Amino acid sequence: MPVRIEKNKNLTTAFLSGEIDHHSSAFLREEIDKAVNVVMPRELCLDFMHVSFMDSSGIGLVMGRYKLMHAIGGKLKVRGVNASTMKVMKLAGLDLLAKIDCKGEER
Amino acid sequence: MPVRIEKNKNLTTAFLSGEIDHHSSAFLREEIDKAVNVVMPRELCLDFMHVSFMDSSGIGLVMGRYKLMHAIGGKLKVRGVNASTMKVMKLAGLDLLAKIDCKGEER
Amino acid sequence: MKALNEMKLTLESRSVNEGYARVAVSAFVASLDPTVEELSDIKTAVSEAVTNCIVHGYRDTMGRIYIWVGIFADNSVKIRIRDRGCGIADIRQAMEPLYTSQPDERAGLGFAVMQSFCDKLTVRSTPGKGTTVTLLKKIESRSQC
Amino acid sequence: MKALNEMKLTLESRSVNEGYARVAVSAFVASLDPTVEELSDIKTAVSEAVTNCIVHGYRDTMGRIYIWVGIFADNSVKIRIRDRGCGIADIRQAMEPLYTSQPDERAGLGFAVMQSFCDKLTVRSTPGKGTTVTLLKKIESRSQC
Ligand SMILES: Nc1ncnc2c1ncn2[C@@H]1O[C@H](COP(=O)(O)OP(=O)(O)O)[C@@H](O)[C@H]1O
Ligand SMILES: Nc1ncnc2c1ncn2[C@@H]1O[C@H](COP(=O)(O)OP(=O)(O)O)[C@@H](O)[C@H]1O
Repeated sequence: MPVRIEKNKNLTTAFLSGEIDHHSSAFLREEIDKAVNVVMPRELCLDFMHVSFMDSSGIGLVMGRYKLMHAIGGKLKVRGVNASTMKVMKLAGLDLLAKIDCKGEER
Repeated sequence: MPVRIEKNKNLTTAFLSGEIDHHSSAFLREEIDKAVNVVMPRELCLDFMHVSFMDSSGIGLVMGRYKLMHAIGGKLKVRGVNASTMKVMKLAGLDLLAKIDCKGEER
Repeated sequence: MKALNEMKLTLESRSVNEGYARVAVSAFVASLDPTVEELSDIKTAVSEAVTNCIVHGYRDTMGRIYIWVGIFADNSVKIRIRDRGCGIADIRQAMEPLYTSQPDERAGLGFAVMQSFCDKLTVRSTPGKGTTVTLLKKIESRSQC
Repeated sequence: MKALNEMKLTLESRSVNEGYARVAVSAFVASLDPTVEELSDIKTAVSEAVTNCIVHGYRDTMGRIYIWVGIFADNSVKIRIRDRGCGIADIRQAMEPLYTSQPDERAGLGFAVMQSFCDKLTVRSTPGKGTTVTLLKKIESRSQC
């Protein structure tokens, strides 16, 4: 479960890939928070384009990043979410917290 | 494990696909023999292009078709065999019985 | 009703096995020819149940996770996931959406996901003895369509 | 040597489970990052051993197949496949290439394939009690290259 992070003051993007579960999410959380704490971006984007699976462990990941961005006065965006991951996010009401773009919606 | 058979007096070709094991080979044997007994072709070609797996059950399949073609005075050709299937065929000495073309070799 | 086919799988409570459990169960269920969505529902529910054995049931200890899968003639799958861990004292509370005993790490939505992604969820638990989660999912037979 | 990770799988002796056993074992071994060839060797050897339980061990009866897989720190995999079927009276003869007790259907190459596709093959059997086949395969760690 690798992650590539494009750091930028205006918009920092974390390109997630593979499967997000309890096993992989601790590492992701750490990597993203490290980057955010250094850059302090105005907006953080979590890119799910190459995420093939996510269970409720991923909810904690998104929720935690929402709180972190809120704490530093920034915004969170989620994009490239596939149908099954969207189902999990909706169940958690994440669509009420952050802007979520589904796969195919974004250019 | 479906099979499509192109029936022709000169050359009858069985396009195998999927995984060849004990579970799937009985059906394949039946279908091919039915066609051969009707057409009585001069040559039978077993096309492995879309076979992803084969164990020693497949050896029986090829060997049996070799004997059948021999009995009706025809020839057997095997083509489109991938590396791992070739390994199994070589272990059985099938390359000494029939002409075997590997994947990529044939046009 | 007797299962048409069944399997039993025992895994250790290592987090690396969460992904394996998903693959092993969904590959077994594949013979019912489920849709992509049905298969992904099953993977997600299994992932929640197995993760709970590791994260809650055995917590900082190592134990075994017992998985049983049965496929039935009415095109349904029954999946039983069992641990011999700490157990749950108050099942009703545990199953409430957003309730979690580990608020720093977990969202408290595992049971909610299992419930909404399956047709039936049963939880049995004895404190100190362990927990058994049973998931039932009907597969819409595509050949019937 | 203790396994880094291990799993136990019990299947019924239905031929449809031959394919499932291959998937279940190879997905478990995938954590060692084997090459495509190594993985396909393992699949083939497992397929032979499981097929033998079904075709020979249980023949026209139904029984259970017990699979154990262990992954070791030296990057090797041990796979044990066991049935409680009829057993083998003469193991030496059974292991000879081209020997088969069912010449109409089988090629007599199952053990030969297991032997040449794995690094070690052990067969233990008691007539009337069952047969245990143990396969050992070393995985060349690609990270060491
Ligand atoms: N297998 C288990 N063993 C012990 N406790 C469990 C088990 N599964 C669930 N629980 C308890 O139920 C609570 C709710 O579980 P769940 O809805 O999956 O949320 P989460 O896993 O995010 O905490 C857990 O926080 C835990 O206290
Ligand atoms: N699990 C088993 N139980 C009983 N007999 C077995 C078992 N495995 C192998 N045998 C015996 O050993 C013989 C050789 O096996 P093998 O080399 O796999 O060839 P094949 O399966 O093609 O017959 C079989 O024909 C059978 O008589």
